[in-house]
Amino acid sequence: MNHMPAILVLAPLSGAFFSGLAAWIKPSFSYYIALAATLLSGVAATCVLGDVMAAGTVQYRMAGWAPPMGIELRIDSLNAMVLVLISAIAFLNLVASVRSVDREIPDRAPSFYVMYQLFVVGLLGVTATGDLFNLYVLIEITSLTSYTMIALGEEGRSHLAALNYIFIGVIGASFYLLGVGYLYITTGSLNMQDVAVILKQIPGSSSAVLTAFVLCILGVWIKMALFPLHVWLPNAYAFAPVGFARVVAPLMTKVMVYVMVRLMITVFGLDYVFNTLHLADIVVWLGVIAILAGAFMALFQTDLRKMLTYIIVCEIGYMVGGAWLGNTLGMAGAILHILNDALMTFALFLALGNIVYVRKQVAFSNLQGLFATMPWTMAGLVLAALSIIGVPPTCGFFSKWYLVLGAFEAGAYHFAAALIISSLVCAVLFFKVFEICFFEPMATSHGHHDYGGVVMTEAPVSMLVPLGLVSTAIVAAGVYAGTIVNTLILPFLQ
Amino acid sequence: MTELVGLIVAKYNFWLYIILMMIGLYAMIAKNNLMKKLVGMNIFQTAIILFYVSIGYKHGATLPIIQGDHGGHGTHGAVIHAAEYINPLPHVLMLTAIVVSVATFGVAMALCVRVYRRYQTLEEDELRIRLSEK
Amino acid sequence: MLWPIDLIVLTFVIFCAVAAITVKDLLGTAILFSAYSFLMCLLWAVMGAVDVAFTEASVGAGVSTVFLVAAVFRTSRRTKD
Amino acid sequence: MHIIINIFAGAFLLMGLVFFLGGAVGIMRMPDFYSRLHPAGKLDTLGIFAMVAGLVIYNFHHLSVAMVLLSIKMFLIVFFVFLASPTATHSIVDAGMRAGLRPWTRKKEKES
Amino acid sequence: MKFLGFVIVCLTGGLLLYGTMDLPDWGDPASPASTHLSDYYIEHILEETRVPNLVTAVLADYRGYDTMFETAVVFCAGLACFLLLRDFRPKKDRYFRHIPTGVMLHVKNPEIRIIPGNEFEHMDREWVPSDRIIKTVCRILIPFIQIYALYVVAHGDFSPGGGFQGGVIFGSSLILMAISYNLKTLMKRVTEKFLSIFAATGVLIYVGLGVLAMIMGGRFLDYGMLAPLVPWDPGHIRALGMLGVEIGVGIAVMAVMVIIYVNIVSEGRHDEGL
Amino acid sequence: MIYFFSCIAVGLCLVMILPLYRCLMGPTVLDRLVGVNAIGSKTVVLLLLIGYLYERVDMFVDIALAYAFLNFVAVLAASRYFHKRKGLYEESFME
Amino acid sequence: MQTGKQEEKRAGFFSFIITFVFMFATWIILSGHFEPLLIGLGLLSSLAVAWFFHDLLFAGAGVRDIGVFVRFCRYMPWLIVEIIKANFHMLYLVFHPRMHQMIDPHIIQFQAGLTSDIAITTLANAITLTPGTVTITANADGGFRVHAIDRQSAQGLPGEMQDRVAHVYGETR
Repeated sequence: MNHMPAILVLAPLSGAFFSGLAAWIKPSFSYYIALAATLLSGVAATCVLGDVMAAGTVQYRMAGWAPPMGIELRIDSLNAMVLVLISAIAFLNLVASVRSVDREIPDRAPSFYVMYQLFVVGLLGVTATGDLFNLYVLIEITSLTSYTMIALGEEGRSHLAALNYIFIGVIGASFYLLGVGYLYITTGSLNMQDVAVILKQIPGSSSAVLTAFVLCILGVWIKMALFPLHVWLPNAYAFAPVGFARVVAPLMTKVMVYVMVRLMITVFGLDYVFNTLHLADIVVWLGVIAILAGAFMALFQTDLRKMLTYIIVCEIGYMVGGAWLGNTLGMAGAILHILNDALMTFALFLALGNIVYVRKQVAFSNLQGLFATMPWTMAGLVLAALSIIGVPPTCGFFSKWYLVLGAFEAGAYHFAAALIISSLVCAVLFFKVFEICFFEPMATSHGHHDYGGVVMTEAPVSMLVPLGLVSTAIVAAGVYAGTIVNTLILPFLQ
Repeated sequence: MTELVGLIVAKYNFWLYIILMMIGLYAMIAKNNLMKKLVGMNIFQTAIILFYVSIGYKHGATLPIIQGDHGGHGTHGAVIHAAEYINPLPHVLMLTAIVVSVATFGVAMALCVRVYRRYQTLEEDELRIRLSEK
Repeated sequence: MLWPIDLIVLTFVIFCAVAAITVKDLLGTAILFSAYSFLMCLLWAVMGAVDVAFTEASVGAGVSTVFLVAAVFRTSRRTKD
Repeated sequence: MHIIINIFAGAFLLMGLVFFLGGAVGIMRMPDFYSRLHPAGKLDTLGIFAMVAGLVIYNFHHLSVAMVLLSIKMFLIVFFVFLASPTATHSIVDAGMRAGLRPWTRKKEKES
Repeated sequence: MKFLGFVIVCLTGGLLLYGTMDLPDWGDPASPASTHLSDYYIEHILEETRVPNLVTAVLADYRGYDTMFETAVVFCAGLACFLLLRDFRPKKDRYFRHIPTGVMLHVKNPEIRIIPGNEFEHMDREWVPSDRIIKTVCRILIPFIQIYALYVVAHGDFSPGGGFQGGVIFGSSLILMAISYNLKTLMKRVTEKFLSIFAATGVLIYVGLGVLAMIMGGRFLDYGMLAPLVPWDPGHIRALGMLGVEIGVGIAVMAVMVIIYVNIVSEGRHDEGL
Repeated sequence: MIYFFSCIAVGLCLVMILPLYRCLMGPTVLDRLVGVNAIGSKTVVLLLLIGYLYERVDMFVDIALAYAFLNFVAVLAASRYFHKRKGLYEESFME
Repeated sequence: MQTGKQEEKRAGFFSFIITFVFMFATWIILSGHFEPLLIGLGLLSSLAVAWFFHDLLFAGAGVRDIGVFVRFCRYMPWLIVEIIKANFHMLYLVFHPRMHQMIDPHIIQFQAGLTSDIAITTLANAITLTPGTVTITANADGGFRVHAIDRQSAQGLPGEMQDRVAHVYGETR
């Protein structure tokens, strides 16, 4: 019997409680337990990915009950990819955060690691599960941990941001729960596959099913911060402690995009979404607005961190719009962009974390001379920025390429235009940042007139190695983009 | 007209749950006080629970606890008719949802206490003024 | 013969909810919220969801109210709306 | 036999209902907070007692060990309420005193 | 904001009203929700698990995976309250009472150390003597509440209740102790370390049972596989597994409720409270 | 007799209106507390009566018992607030 | 000193046993199942509760006196009769159309000659339950403040009731 899908989730879960207990013996134990647990879950995820590529969908029946009665974990090529992504990023961030957590929350570091593992459990569980209600519970775990960890940041403002996030997040999760309720009352089942089978027999004009769909999607949109519903995101991510912002920014929204794709494809069926409902045009427009709004709001920020959060809002527009284009290319582009965007955002936030570690503040006025003092970090930042802009050898280019192709195929030229405009805006943004970092001298601002030589104040190695690995992954994902699409995404979509 | 009345009477539980839910949602969005918002949040979640429990209800059925077999020694051939018992699944889901809601409530209240400790107020507009001052 | 109880209690619950969010005193909110939870528990008992009723009785009426009162104790009772 | 049990049970239940009604009306009609507590604290306690007694009498229809235990369990509620309700009342009164609520008196009524 | 709220409420309400039109009537026994899965559960649970309380059976066995995460959520809430509120810094203003004379001392200087002991007693600013009647009644009631809570945990299979409810009631009995005496009495009895270890252990019992089933050759949480380990009627093994799980949940919930209460009511200082 | 029980139950529900009124409209917080206490004691009996209506009273006794406990705890906590923070009016009626 | 400690220990053990018996009896009443598993669980939980909280239930005086229980049981019926009488009086007041003229709330104070916590609590609760009176405070030295609804109810205090309570706990002067 293959237990890998269960171990995937269980390793960080039991790791969390063990590190909570171990902290009473020696606080530093909890970090090592967390490291081991995430590594184990990464290994399990890789094994599952191998199984999926070899033998197709992997199922794991919890407690041994057959699917509609019990809960099953159902992993196909789409979630296998996301699972590997999550566990890898979680592990790398854990490696990187040992120093920054010690600096930011020194007295509560063990609790932070416990929380962190629970957060990872939530993300992995959301991705792996095949049950609609289980998804809700795991979303709540993820949200609860992120509320807490966001509130660990800057005193005062981060609490308000977290409180705001709680209110909006609860509305989102409750909408999703309500949608599941409407689905349950019309189908009588909670298993995704089973619901999909029953839904096919229900006439398409049922208002209950429509309500269920709208509520579920609305809930997920709130959680992923699509443009008009994004109000919680910038503050929450900007005031969170860096060690957590680095993992929540790339993963949380992407996992929610995954949930949306899963609901659209597996539960309701693309046929229902695009042929019975006529919402696709509106949603693509929403995506366009999100892209443009995110990009332009990013222009007006004077803080690197705030700017990056608005770029996340912009990227969500890519994925939502792409998924709703209504053709395979657009969907493939959106799914590929989940992977790529997670990598790019992670690289950006890792670099940001390094800068914060050295400079404390990341307002633009505080970034002078970074290229000289932190060359490695800036190299990673440049690579990630190029990827966000969409320069060919990096992965960002390829997902945008698919999205643009999909947009042309669907005749959604406004979407293609928005993509290109946002790329330009991102280019402007990042060159503005690079200009500050490269050209402006730093000495005057710090008050000591030491023009003689530049002192290297690079971040510690434990923070540079993950950045290097992710930068490599960005290039690799770009180089092998065709392979990923052909072996993982397209078979799933057909 | 009679159809409408029939519709209203047959589903009055659902209509009332919608009213309750809208009260909660309105409180969450429009109220100025953070604690009030929290209470609104709880009302909102309770309304959802009400909806689920209403799904599970069956006329003429009894509790989802099998009768007359306290030791659990098997059924002894007595056939259990599904129509006699209320649907247990929504109850299970709602137990989980209540637990989740109380957990969220606790965390939110801890945050409220922290916010009050820092800013000495719980009113949103005053908080906004305090934030813009600094 | 349970529907009249159900209907009456539902009406009460709605009144309690409206009052809980309109009363101009947070301690009053806490107390009305506890009444709300009590009635909610009753409602679920009427609908045959004993386990849910039990949970609501213990959580909503007992622990949540105490938490709310504790939070009000540590913050303030003042509210403008 | 059954008729007698039913009559007794019904009488007790009705008595309990009357007590509860008295408590409720008292809570409505009494002039101030302190005097409101009198009906609330006492009549409700006795109302619970009467009602549970009525229900226990009704239990005699099916006499068995389980039923007897159940009846004792129901009386456990009464025992509990007898212990807790006066204490809760006392606690509320004490709270009112400490909060500085003035008691309503006859003289005040005349003055105003 | 009020207007925006009103608009959103109207839109959502309209959507829900529209969706509710098509729902089956309230309490309709033939609705899909009451026929597809629920029929299977009602008809098969007793013979498959020997547990008469269907809700407990579905909660702890068929959907045990959910419940595990539910417990994790509770744990998470407790940890969150600890992380957000716990304050180890010494307080600026402290109040002491000189026990023999009853004089209150207000110490503003954090340098001055007064060791609470026979002579001095640590006091709160809004200290009131705990009420005698309430104290006595609570003293009598608390053991009964506790035995009742344990009863609820143990009888989750037969009657409503279970680990969660029992845990909450046990926790509220401890809270009652903190209310009727004072917070320090409670914290002397159940220390913070004890509580946090309990919270983690409770969930670990749950996960551990599941992993044990995995080691014995079943799926995760498949209690049926535990039969060789327990010298008991193998038909009841699922019920026993559920009992074990409920105990774990109860322990975790009890500890977490107390943690949340204590942290909120004392702003994380664990010295004074309601 | 079941019919009689349900009549009594509905009667109790109607009786509950008066404490509920006190609870909603009560001039001071403590009046509300009195109302909640009264509602709680009525609900205990109502739960038992619902048990008889379902003919499964053994299941409802537990809830009623827990209910009585927790009502006590809630009322005690709320009144304890005033033992510690004395002013009943000082904060609530500002502006 | 040694004997005092031993005495304390013995009292602790005694209260442990009594608590355990009480708890187990409560468990049996609550449970109603007589299977070995549940009885075993009941024993375990009664042990746990008795172990951790045995100092709560019987902390005050009069623990070792079994007679207290007997006298308390004799006192109960009298109390219930009193309560019922009080309640009919209350009912009469509540439903009387001119209630506002009939009631005359006032606060009375008196000194009760009781010392132990449990006795004071019993008296206070009995006062709260019987004729239109509610205990406001009870001091450590037995001073009571009572809120009475009318003159008639206030007359009886602190009369027979106090004597009976004192008799129950063996505190007759």
